Amino acid sequence: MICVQSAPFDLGDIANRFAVAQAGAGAIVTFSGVVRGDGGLLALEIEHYPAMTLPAITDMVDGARARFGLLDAWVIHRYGRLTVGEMIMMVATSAPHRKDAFAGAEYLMDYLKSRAPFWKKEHHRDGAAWVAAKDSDEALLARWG
Amino acid sequence: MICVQSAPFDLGDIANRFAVAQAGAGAIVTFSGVVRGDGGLLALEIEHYPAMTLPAITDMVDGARARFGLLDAWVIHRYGRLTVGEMIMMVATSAPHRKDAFAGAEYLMDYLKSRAPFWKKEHHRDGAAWVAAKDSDEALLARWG
Amino acid sequence: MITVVYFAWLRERIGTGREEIETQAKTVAQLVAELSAQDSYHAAAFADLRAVRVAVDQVLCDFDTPIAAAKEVAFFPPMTGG
Amino acid sequence: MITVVYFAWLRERIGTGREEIETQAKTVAQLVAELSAQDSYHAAAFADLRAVRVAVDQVLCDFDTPIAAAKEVAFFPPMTGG
Repeated sequence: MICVQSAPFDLGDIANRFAVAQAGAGAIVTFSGVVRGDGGLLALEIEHYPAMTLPAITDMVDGARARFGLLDAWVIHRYGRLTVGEMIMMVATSAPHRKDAFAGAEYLMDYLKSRAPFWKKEHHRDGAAWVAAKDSDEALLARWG
Repeated sequence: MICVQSAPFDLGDIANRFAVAQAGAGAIVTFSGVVRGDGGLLALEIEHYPAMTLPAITDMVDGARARFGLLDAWVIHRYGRLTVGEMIMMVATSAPHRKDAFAGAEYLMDYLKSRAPFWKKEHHRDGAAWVAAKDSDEALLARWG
Repeated sequence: MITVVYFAWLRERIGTGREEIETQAKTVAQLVAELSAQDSYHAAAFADLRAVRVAVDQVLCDFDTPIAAAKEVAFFPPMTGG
Repeated sequence: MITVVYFAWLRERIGTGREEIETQAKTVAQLVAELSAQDSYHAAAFADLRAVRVAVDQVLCDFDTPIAAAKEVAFFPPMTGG
């Protein structure tokens, strides 16, 4: 399941739905990203490229499944205006063993962060600014070769 | 929160309760371990050392929090008889950034697997046998130095 | 006719998220040169190409990529998802 | 008096999960030697010490650890949690 949506999602509900669908999995990992209120952030605005988003994420999920032998992987990513404390996105992965489930989730996160067509704009009391990509995120991506 | 219990737990419920408690976290990771039905397994029996279990896990959680700057970490581990498809245990970690939340969860899993006083016995149609510790699990633990 | 789309600060700087243009450009780089010559908004958006990423027909690529058969070229800053 | 506890196959092989014993042993290794001399069940359980782990008062340690002040010594196979 891949969902690109403006609506909120329920981590617990998705985690449980994912878990029951994973016959044969010994290991289930979830990651969720939350809007942090650092530096007086009021809200985050997420723009995306609708025609490209789903195909790009599908490629990442296919890549993660093949590379780590994942049994399944789900991705939910929101766009639009999000306030502090809201969940931005989540991934869930399953594999026979924990090492692959963890690696698959980290791989997906690194690709989503730097290669999925999303852009974040931070709104503060005194204005708004686009978030710059971080070198540290490119470094994390580079570890997958 | 650290729970050592025979009763089942609800991944989604715990994940949501963990998430709402994490003000300031940008990243939340959960891991859940599920009984796999490999090789005709009927049930898993988990024994533990009650006087040592909670102190040992508390040390691991304190170690993970200090080492990775986790905001919080929860561990739930079951004992007793579990059937195929049941969840054995879960961990949840939170941190400002994803790298630490992932590393904290992996660290806890590696320690729980090889240093928390739990022992698994596999019940098959034709008998039962204690699960042997794996060299691969010691290797995973060794990466934390 | 080719559709050119812009996202994030490129969209804001150029003042539109989408335009249809007639072009003889054979590569992304030639298209960028053509657009930059058009007005100061495009020129400003493309001033530092190290800060610009491109997708041709929704696939990430580089500035040497041919666009003869392309329907849509997208320009945007490095992604910040997740 | 010291309490000795056993888990998993050590418990099964020895036939009990807990015993209270009087001992002059100063270290875990000396305690193991005393117990092994007691009967064939203990001897079998401690036949290969590479397969045995020990905790003194609920803290993992090695066979050289002193037990003079200890209340509880636990023997068990390598853990298989998670």
